[in-house]
Amino acid sequence: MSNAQAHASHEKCLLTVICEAVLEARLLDDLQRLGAPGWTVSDARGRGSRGVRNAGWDNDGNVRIEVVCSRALAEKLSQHVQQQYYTDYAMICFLSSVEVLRPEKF
Amino acid sequence: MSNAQAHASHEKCLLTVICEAVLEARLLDDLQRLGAPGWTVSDARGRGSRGVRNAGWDNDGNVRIEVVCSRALAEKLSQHVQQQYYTDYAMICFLSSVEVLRPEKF
Amino acid sequence: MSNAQAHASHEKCLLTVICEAVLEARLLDDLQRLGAPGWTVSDARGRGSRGVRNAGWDNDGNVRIEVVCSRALAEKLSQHVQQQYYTDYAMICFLSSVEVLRPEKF
Amino acid sequence: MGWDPVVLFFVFGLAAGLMRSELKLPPALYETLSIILLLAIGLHGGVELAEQASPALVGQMGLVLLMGIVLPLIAFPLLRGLRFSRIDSANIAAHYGSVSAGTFAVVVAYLTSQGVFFESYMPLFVAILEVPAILVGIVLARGISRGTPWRALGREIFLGKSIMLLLGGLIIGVLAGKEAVAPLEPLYTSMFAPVLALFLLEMGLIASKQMGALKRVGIRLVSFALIMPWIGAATGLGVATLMGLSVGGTAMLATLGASASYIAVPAAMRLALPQANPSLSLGASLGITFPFNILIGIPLYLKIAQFISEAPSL
Amino acid sequence: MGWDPVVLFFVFGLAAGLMRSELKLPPALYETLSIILLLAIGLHGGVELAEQASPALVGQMGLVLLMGIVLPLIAFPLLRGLRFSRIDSANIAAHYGSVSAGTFAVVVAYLTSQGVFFESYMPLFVAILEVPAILVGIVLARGISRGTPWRALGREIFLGKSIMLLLGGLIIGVLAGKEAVAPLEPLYTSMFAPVLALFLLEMGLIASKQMGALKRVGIRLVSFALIMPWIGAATGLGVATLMGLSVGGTAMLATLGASASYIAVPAAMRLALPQANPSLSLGASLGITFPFNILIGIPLYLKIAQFISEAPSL
Amino acid sequence: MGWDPVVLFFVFGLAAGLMRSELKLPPALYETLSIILLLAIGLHGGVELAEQASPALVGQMGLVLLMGIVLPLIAFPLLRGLRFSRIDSANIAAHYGSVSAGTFAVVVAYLTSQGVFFESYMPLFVAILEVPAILVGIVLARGISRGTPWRALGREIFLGKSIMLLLGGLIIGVLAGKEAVAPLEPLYTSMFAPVLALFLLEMGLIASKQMGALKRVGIRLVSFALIMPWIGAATGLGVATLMGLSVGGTAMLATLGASASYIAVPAAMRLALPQANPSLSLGASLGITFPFNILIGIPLYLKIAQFISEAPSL
Ligand SMILES: Nc1ncnc2c1ncn2[C@@H]1O[C@H](COP(=O)(O)O)[C@@H](O)[C@H]1O
Ligand SMILES: Nc1ncnc2c1ncn2[C@@H]1O[C@H](COP(=O)(O)O)[C@@H](O)[C@H]1O
Ligand SMILES: Nc1ncnc2c1ncn2[C@@H]1O[C@H](COP(=O)(O)O)[C@@H](O)[C@H]1O
Ligand code: NA
Ligand code: NA
Ligand code: NA
Repeated sequence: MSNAQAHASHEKCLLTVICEAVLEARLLDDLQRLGAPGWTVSDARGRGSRGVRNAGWDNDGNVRIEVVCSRALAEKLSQHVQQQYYTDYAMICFLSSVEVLRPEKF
Repeated sequence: MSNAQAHASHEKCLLTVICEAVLEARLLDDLQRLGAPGWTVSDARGRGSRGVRNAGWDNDGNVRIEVVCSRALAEKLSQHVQQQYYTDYAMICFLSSVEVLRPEKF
Repeated sequence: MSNAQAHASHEKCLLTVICEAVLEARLLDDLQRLGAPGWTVSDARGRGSRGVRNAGWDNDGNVRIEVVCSRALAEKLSQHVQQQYYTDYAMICFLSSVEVLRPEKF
Repeated sequence: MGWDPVVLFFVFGLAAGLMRSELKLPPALYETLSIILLLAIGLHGGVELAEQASPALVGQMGLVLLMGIVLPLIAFPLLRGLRFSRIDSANIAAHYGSVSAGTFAVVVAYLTSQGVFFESYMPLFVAILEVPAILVGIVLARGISRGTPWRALGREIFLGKSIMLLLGGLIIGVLAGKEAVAPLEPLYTSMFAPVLALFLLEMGLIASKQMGALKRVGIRLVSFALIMPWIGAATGLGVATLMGLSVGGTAMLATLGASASYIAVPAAMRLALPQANPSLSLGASLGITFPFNILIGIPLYLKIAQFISEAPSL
Repeated sequence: MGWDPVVLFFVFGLAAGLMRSELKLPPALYETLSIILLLAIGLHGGVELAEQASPALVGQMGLVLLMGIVLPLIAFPLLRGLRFSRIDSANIAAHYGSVSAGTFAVVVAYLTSQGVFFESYMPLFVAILEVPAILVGIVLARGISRGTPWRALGREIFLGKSIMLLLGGLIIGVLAGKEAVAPLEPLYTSMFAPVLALFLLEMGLIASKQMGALKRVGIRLVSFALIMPWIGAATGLGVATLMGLSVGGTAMLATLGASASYIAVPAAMRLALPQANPSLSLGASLGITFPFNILIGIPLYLKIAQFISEAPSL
Repeated sequence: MGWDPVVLFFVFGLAAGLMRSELKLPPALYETLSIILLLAIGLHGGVELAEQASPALVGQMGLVLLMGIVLPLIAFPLLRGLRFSRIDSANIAAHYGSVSAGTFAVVVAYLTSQGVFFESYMPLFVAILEVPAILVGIVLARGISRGTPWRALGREIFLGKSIMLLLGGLIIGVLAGKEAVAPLEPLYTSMFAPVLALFLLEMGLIASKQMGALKRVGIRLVSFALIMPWIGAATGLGVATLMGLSVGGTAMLATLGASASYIAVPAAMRLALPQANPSLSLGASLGITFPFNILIGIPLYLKIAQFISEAPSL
């Protein structure tokens, strides 16, 4: 990572949430309210502890939401999301570290 | 990473496989048989050593498959997948480390 | 990471660029010219400092481009992309480290 | 006359799904088909409504609204009796109190092909029946607690896709009138059956997946999903008789009573009552009741409506 | 006669969007609809062109080309006067100098439903008008500098989706001729209105989003977006009179003049002039001018064309 | 009469692709078009089959099946002679022994537009021809080894999308019969040509990509892709004469013999014979043989069939 520093890149955190599509609007509202600097959403399908989600029709798809932000915020967001929705909705969350060139954006 | 520990998050491994779409059903069968706790699939297109795959029609798209699991399993899955399909199919595989809040899921 | 070494996996870099879809063809041309060994593209939508991009119609979607390559190349690509397009286009870029089994591919 | 080909498309999808065929329709096509069906039903209804509107309609609308409130109130104790949890019972009751626009499209095609007249403003009743059961279901689950975010729920329900499309089509039909809508008629004439056939093909594929899921849930849910349509149909027949509908209209209201939602209600309840298990409600509605109505129910309800209308004393 | 239902679909989309309904069409459907519209317009034009081509047409094409050069040259100083930056002014001027195929489809449907004759080779003019404003816009912004990658831009513009489809359809129509094209006629007869209605529903949803964005930009842009259509229409009326078009053709050229691009130009200018703010140009074109033309402009331009044609001295 | 517009759409796609235009259809549209074509062909065939079925048909089906076995056995040594590897030869042979439903749709449209009668149960032969070449190809590559997962392959092949849709449509047509299918007729009447035109537009775009890829592969593959259609057509002509088909039916079976699969076979062979290089088989089938048949072959096969039928001694 010292290598990264040398190139003036900065460590940030990438939060990835995969959850049922019906939650999309609500989750994005929450992200905005909690101060996420931005997000990217794409459509997905999958399988987990709550069965197969094939994206074959309206109520059967997943979305994959990504947020690049500070580690502190990522942890806050992920904790909020899990507390709020984890029990009742098909969902997984994970964090990883990424490097960005323009930290002021995130 | 000590920071992560402090927040009771746990390190897991994210296996990403990008391969031609025709393999999807077969790969997911394999993942299940080998004990993957779940997966997420999305559609993609791309270019690699085996040419351009534009997703313009039936036999010309890629899928992007993600599995969050233990490092041991991720290595096993990735080795299986590469042994089985790498020579004959357009495919790449990579691992990265991620942190999750509820390790019991994966 | 010593664990990874033991399994003969090799560290590479994953560059992720999320930008407006209209740039896709041009960016991929640049990637090729600069020597990227391959890429994967998927469609996305999102929100950032330049507003909401809903993918509702022609001129309103994002793409998510991923390149697995050496760290040096990833940094070169990301610097090029940011210099060239960052001011005028909706775009973010980030790097992370990944492990691959067949380093000769990337 | 042979089999109804539109229904055969459903059977085809079901069979393909159960044989685990590779066949699947692109999700965008399924969405497109359901958008066109909803708009076409609404538009056709609106055009006819503009021609036939009468003060009596207001009373009829009231009765239909009542029916939408009563049905989940019948379904709920039945489900509780079958030992489903309070939350799941309320959720399933909301699905069965509401209606399925897909089933409605099939009954329209069926009556048309049989040459049976029906009141052309029936789509209005589809729109009316969509909503109340959702609200009743929420109250059954939560009581009329303060915590319920009624505003957000109201938005969710009234601004949901299927009600918007039905009502939008209806209002456009009323405002434009029959003559001006003529260029759009293919939507509910020549294109209707092909669109419906493709839609049912996909519904068959979807239903086959739900049937798989049902195996786990077992006999109690299947019983409910086979019994409730009869109760709904009977209620619909009764209300239709009160309203003085034609034979075709009566068969239709019976079908609406017997049908269970799988678009509007699942989306709304998933957000309003997240603790409920959606695979129970969708399994019953899509996996059992939809096929039952398409394959057996609709012709039967028409028979019964014809029988009643011919009975001297009624 | 009631409201035009095709226009009501636009209003419906607008209303649904402003109410923040969940309603949205799958992106693949929107793309499909615009592909079909462009092909159908081109094909229909080509078929008629084959029947009616005359040497006079070459002169008319020249005049239309001129109109496509003049319009952005009028818009640019107007925008500069409203204190937009040079780059943004050039970008917006390119949008307004070019045309909107969606608006053209609506005027086709409108004149057809009103039974007004128009020259059937008008789609040719749509194709001609798409391009020059883009080039003028780029020159206005950059001067005729060496740095401009004209080759790449040329490809971008001429090989862009909308021009390819319009010209492709046109050429196929010319080569095949009316008789051979007969099996494809549903594209521009029975299917045209339904496709256009769905397309306008989506356009309404899109326009509603742009309106939201406009609030931030304020009154100057809105004024321009409401004034420029009048200037464009007047120019179109003038050129049409010079060309000796029929009343219907005149109304159409006025509509083309008044319309602003939202497909071909945004894509081309985004790459050619990245510093320009696309939310200004799209906000004006989609959020204000498109609705204005659909709801108010088109009937008005027809009225004016009829009035002019009846004026004795002209 | 001018050019065939449906074929011109293919040329248009080809040209747009070769000019590297931005034009592309959404993948969901392409999928939808091919689903509709396959269903429509099957349904139409089934409806007519119900009316015309005869015991002779069983014998004809046997002959067609035989043709599906013989064709890859002819192609294979030819390919080996051209110095392709055993695996690649087997793979390409499987493609050419099977058929292209898209080519079949074009020959249907062509014969219809020319007013040439053909046996209406031809779609049955399309379904029959899809399968045997795949099995022969696998055996040619692997021998009848134990390792071959025949069960899984069988599923893959018979439950694959295109056979399901063809057979599903066919069976629905047979079961429902002409009268009941009437509301679905637009699928194979008014909608058929527009759907086919859009489909061929996309096929042109796809073929243009394959042509690019061909440059690398060189002259041997191109020769094969231009020679094999003649052999396939001759075989089809011979079998059709044995079967006593009409002139139209003969031209069709020649076309089927000449055509090479690009949907069912590639998907199946990719899984059954992964070592084979798919860009060889797709390049030949899509990049050369499909265009050849669409542009040159089909009219030619009809001419030959007419010539043969008029020859006194036959
Ligand atoms: N181990 C996993 N790896 C990758 N994706 C997963 C995993 N588990 C679950 N998912 C995704 O998250 C969704 C919801 O998970 P679940 O709540 O476990 O059903 C699934 O539909 C998958 O798309
Ligand atoms: N270096 C790379 N970075 C990102 N994606 C890649 C890379 N190489 C290959 N891919 C993806 O993996 C697919 C198969 O790769 P290949 O087998 O190399 O043709 C391609 O179509 C791309 O989508
Ligand atoms: N913090 C973020 N996390 C994830 N995605 C982002 C973030 N910021 C921006 N994006 C994505 O990048 C695109 C362009 O960003 P921007 O240039 O900031 O508008 C957005 O439309 C999002 O898809
Ligand atoms: Na009901
Ligand atoms: Na204009
Ligand atoms: Na063949």
